Amino acid sequence: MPSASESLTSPATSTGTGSTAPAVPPSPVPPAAGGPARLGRLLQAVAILVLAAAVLSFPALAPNPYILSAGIVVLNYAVLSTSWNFVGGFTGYISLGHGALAGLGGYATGLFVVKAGLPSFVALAAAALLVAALAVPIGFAALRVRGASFVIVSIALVLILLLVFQSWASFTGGSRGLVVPRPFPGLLRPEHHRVFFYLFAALLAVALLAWWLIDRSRFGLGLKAIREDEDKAESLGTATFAAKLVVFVISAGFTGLAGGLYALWFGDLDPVFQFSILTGSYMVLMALLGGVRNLFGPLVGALVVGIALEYFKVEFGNTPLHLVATGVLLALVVMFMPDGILPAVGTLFNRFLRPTQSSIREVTAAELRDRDGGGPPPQSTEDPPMSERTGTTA
Amino acid sequence: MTGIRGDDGTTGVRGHDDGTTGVRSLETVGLTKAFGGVLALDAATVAFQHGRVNALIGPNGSGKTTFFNCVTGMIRPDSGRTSYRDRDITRKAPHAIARAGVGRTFQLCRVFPRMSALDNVLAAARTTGPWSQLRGARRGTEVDRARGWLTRLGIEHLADVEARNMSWGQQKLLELAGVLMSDPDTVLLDEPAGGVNPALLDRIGALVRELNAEGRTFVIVEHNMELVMSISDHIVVFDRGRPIAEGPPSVIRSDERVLGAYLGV
Amino acid sequence: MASEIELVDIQAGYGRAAPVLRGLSVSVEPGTIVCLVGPNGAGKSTVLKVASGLLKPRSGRILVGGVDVTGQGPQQMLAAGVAHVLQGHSVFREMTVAENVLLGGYTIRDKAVVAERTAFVRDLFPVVADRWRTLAGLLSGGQQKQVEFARSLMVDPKVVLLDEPSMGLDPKATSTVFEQVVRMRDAGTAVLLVEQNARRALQTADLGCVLDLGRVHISGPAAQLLADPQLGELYLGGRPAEPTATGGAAAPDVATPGG
Amino acid sequence: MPSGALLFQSVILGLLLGGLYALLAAGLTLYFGIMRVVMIAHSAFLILAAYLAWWSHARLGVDPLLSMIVTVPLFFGVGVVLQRLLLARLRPVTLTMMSVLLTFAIAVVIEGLLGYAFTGTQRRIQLGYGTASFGLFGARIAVVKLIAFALAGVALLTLYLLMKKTTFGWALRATIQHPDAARLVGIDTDRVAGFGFGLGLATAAVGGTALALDTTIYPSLHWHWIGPLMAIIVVGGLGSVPGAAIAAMLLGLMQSLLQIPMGTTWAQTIFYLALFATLAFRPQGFFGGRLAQRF
Amino acid sequence: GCSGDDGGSGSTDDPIVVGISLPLTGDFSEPGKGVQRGYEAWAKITNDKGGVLGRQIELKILDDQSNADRVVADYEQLIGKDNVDIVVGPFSTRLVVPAARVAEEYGMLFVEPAGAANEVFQQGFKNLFYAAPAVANDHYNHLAEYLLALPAGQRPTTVAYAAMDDPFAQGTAYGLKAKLEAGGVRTVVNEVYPPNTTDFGSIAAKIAAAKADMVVGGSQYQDGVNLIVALQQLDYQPKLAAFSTAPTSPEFAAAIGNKTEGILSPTGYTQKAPYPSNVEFVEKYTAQFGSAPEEDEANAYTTGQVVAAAVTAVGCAEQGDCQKKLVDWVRGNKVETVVGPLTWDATGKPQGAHMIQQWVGGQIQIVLPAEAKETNIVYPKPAW
Ligand SMILES: Nc1ncnc2c1ncn2[C@@H]1O[C@H](COP(=O)(O)OP(=O)(O)OP(=O)(O)O)[C@@H](O)[C@H]1O
Ligand SMILES: Nc1ncnc2c1ncn2[C@@H]1O[C@H](COP(=O)(O)OP(=O)(O)OP(=O)(O)O)[C@@H](O)[C@H]1O
Ligand SMILES: [Mg+2]
Ligand SMILES: [Mg+2]
Repeated sequence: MPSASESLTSPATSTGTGSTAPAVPPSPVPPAAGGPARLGRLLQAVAILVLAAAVLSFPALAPNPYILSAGIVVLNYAVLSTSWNFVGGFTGYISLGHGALAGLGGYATGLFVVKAGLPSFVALAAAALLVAALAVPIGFAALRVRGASFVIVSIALVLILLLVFQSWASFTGGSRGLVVPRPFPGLLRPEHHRVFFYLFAALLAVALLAWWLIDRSRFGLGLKAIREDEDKAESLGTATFAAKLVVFVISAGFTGLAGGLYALWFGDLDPVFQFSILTGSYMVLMALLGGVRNLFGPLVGALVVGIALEYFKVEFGNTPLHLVATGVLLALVVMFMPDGILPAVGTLFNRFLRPTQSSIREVTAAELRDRDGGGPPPQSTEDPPMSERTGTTA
Repeated sequence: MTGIRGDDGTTGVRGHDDGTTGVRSLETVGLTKAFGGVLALDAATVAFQHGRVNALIGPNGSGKTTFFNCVTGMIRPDSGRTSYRDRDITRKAPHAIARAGVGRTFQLCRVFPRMSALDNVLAAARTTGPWSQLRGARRGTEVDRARGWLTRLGIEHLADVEARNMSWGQQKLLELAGVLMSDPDTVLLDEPAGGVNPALLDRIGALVRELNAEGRTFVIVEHNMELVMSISDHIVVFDRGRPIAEGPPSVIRSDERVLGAYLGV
Repeated sequence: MASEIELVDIQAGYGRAAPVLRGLSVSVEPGTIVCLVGPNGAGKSTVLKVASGLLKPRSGRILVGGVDVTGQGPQQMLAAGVAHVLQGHSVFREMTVAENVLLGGYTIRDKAVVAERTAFVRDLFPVVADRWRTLAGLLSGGQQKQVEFARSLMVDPKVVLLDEPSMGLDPKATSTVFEQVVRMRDAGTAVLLVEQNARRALQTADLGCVLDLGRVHISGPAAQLLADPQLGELYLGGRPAEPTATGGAAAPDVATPGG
Repeated sequence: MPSGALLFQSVILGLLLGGLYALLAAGLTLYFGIMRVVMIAHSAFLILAAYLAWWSHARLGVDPLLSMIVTVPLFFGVGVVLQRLLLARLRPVTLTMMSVLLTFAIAVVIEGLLGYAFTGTQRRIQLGYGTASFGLFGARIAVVKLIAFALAGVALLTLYLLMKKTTFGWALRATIQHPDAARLVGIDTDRVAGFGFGLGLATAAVGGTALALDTTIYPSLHWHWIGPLMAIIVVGGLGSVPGAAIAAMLLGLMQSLLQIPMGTTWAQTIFYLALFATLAFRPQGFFGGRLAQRF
Repeated sequence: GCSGDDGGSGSTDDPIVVGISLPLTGDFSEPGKGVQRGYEAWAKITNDKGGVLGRQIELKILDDQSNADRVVADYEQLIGKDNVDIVVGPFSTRLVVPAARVAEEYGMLFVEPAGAANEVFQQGFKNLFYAAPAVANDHYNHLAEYLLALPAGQRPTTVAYAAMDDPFAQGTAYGLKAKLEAGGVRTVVNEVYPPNTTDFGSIAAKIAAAKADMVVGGSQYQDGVNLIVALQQLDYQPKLAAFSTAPTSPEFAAAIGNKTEGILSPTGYTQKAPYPSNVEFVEKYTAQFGSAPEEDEANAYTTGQVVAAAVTAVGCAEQGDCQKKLVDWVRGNKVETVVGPLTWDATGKPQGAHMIQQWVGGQIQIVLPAEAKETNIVYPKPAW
């Protein structure tokens, strides 16, 4: 234990300025294990490059339009779960209702095109803005509650929107569905797929960039603090409600964009499929599977889930066992990889590169004192009174 | 209850008379809070002076924590007003009060369990305006400051350990480091000594005095009388939700009412 | 005399991390108070968790009344006569004070004993009686600790493990708690006490153990430890018990307590 | 303006429906309010029980009410196993969140297995007394609906007494609130938590049977129930069995009455409106129970 | 050519691969499986007779899990990856439209056995043909004619409609509603319920309270049963009760406790129809599956018949230019099927009408139109 005198090297006093100057304590212990950290960053950079190359060359490599369209579906999943992860990953609010936001984005895009006659991509932008705007009141209501109650509210959001879009048939088409006109009517279907593949890839890149920016920012740290202990974060000066609302709106905006782009690509909207709890759950599953604390977690999850769903379908053919397989996959993730694939890999990686560190001090109190103070500790007899000491340094 | 003014000179030994003494720091008028049938705060009128180390003591359940909660906006008082440096903060949100310069710790020690100690401290760093929110969280100077606080509290070896894996006392210290990182002018500490090793407690005491010398005001709720008596300039004693005595340690120690209600001797 | 509880060469830790306790041995005889002191994170709470079966040791043996009970869970430990009061707050927050206290006597079948004990603790801690029907989580921190201690008094175990029972208590309640500890000792119970209020605890205790780095650093009669200036400075802090003793710390002179 | 007879008939139907809702929600309050597990799979288990009742009637010719002799203990056992094998292994700090996903997975698995075993065809028990009814002041009451209502009453009362009057209820709450402390006072927390969960599923067995008496079932039907049931327990106050019962009766009644002017689809929105109103104005629910907001 | 003509088309040994996506699991799985059996019967019966153009028919069936996203992916796969020669339609209106779009954009002929709702034909599809006698809105045409021809005193004056929120189910009920309203018959109740409704107590209460002369259910199978049971529980006795789909099912009588007398239903198919291909179909189907075919099976079989006729006439079956020829042929010709001769208008709508069946004497029998009837219509119907 360092002796009392050690604490005298007061940071603020050494700056010598007035009372409100922020304290800058003495220089820290250098961070441990700089090598592996740098190595990790290098690996990350390489991974990003490889990933980008893979995505960009995919349309050229895809043997047929079907594979390309499957790629679009996976990219759409990736955008959706990355969008979800703005809320789920940072603040820890698990929303099963993001499917509804995507559906809203899709319907808004479609209705803007059909009813207002806007050009497709203007409609898409308008729809994303609309979804973001609607996310303000929705978030205002939903974010008042936490934890499981929030989950319930988010489920309720899906169900209520389903009811509205089904019942308000005169406007939304109801159960007859809504047909969104093609943005590029002249394109053949394979070409159409290629264009949309790149559009989805671009959207994914933007979403990832936004997530990364938030992740490394003070704002992001504040959000993570909310995830850990909301009241505590508030007492430390984070405007928690505003922060939650902002990130919810961002998340909703991206989700709406993804939903709208999907609508433009897919063309047919039906409330039953647009407002389904399953969509939202898949977003959660993918993000969770990959790792909600990682930038690429949702993307990895989308890849795995996209491929797994396809595989289950082939494997179990026309029995509902594919549902069972999906459920089992989800359960396995929850039970054995609650932090996701990427962190699990990271742990493995760390175990090779770093020895297990212990949280317990490795030196006794006496050694610590000797190391810090060198000589015998100043005892009260030779210690000047506190006031004098502070007086001399200030 | 305006007793503070006037007994200024009695603690003059500390002599950091930088012109801020005499300015009122936290002040409440008729603060009342009832929980069902329990009157946790009963028209409490209290004033703490700027630049001092104040202590708030009183028996279990006398309303000290509730007082903190009301002052920091975590609980809405039923009636009464709170002000900080002559600005009314009665209905302000907790984060607004925190940004106005009032930091606090919790009695039941709250840290961010799945963040490393370093991130715990970094998360407390102050931001100035919306744009600074977009700055990187792990900038060098901030990290240096955060590590500095960990060092000062003797838990620098835990910088990369997740808070949930720490012992009770370590978490208490971590919480303190976080609040200090947020650089408040006034620090409300709810039982900082609870569960902290005595040797370290001496250091915390010294740290409080030191920070006080830098101009920070403290309000400390504590049952460890040795600590209270040794570091505070001014003591307010609560009983049943209202102050029953206040003054410098020497006065409080011999106050009849305090002896009867609290010290139990 | 045979030890009521004995931990022999315990290695223990959490998860896959490095061990917290590294070959630690403690034993408590009936009718004695052994006090564990040490810096934060030294492993004191871990010792108690191992002793009550909440944490299984990686190696080493635990004996209660001479019987090997290594690897048993808290329920069997309680049946063997070991009671444990946790550090921090462990009231059942959404149950009333009454339910909390009565749950303390969960294992007692005899209704009369429960009633008698309830009356005793209600008498001992006024807040328990006053707030009998309040949800425990709504009490103040110190009140909760009192409820917790009262809950532990419902049973009459052979070994009591107390983890900082005085934390957050006002001086009056602290005295009550220490009185009860002494009463238990006098009734023949073996008490293993962890306290950061170290000087007061050592004054009460018979034996003291200083823990550091998961090992017993020094142990001996409590009075002897109290008098050791080196220990005082490293672990016990503050001033020695007698204001006249040397080796105190940097307390500002104005605040020297008046005895 | 609807006729008096229609109003009265709707009130009767609403009350009967509300009783069924109360029963179906009862298990949820147990897990949700007391055990802090968000049990998405509850309604899937209801449907499973309904299928078992249907199956034993259609294939074995057993009256669905008799099938409860098997299904109730069976579900209790399944609940114990699920809790011990799966839920108990989740980290306590993230229990609430992870349980959402885990039970979601269980729901999907049940749905898939039901579809596999019984195909997606809609099923309905064909009882001799299925269309029987009797008159009451001009309204008609179907016998099957009345039986379901009675089942609900009995099950709810039993559950309430079990939670309030026995030490089991105490031990369960203690176990969830502070497992370590509960173990230290001598509670066998593993067993108690398992029993708690089993009890919830046992109510699902009763509820499913009651459900099967008078409605169609199909494997994906459970999605349809999640929303209204969740709304009921929030409105009733998390963890409060009487609260859930009252909320269920009220919402059932309101739904039934609102159907007259608004039609079936819009009338369902009452559940969600009530949910949002509760969270906005009285997060602790209207009939006692814990703070939904902080949960 | 967007997708390869490299499938070795033309060679007589190669089978003609017919790609289909069907809801074999999920909400529509029951009718989906019926459609599957119909297609399988068609493939078997055709192959037993030597196939089409001397080539065997090979079915490639994927499961779309009753999901619109999947149905599109399935056809995408069938056309783009598996290179099938022909695609035919899935089940349910909700899935037909997205599926037809894929086929349309790859230029494939798309004959479909379900998707009877009017909306399907308003999408501007050029390659789509519905292989059944009539679209949903025309199902009750014969009944409407009959009722409106009754003397004013006997005609029902008030009608209650309850329809599932589904384009097909609503289409049937609203087709009748439009015609009766035009004929001056008043609508007293008009309820729409979501597909997942299981409790019909309130809807039945409304209908019963309105004391309508006639009740019309725009229903699929189970909701129809539920509604009838709920009406019976309330002891409501209309003069006429008509439900789409449900009453023709073999389990119907048992499901409502045999209180079936007098219930009406439209049908596009009857096993007793005298068309030559139908006689063969019923016989061989029964031999293959052990029970006689229902409407879903027949529609799928009809689809196969239309495709086979087109392929035989045009003389090719592969992706590419051939498809255009197939489409043109179907549009311009009449095809003899198990549901009678079919022709289509420009939108692919068939130009026929449904028959009306009624439960008379414990059996479901054709009562309308007069030229096809097996027995006389019973009106007003006896109490149930
Ligand atoms: N949320 C609440 N609901 C009901 N009663 C409460 C609540 N919070 C506090 N109380 C009651 O208010 C009174 C004051 O509590 P408070 O926590 O302020 O005491 P304290 O002075 O901090 O005590 P301690 O020294 O034990 O921490 C207590 O009697 C307590 O039971
Ligand atoms: N749940 C846990 N998981 C991982 N490590 C832990 C856990 N609890 C404690 N530790 C670590 O074990 C060591 C000993 O902890 P323990 O709680 O026994 O200390 P203590 O002596 O009781 O300290 P204090 O006086 O602060 O309560 C500490 O270094 C702590 O970081
Ligand atoms: Mg307090
Ligand atoms: Mg401890």
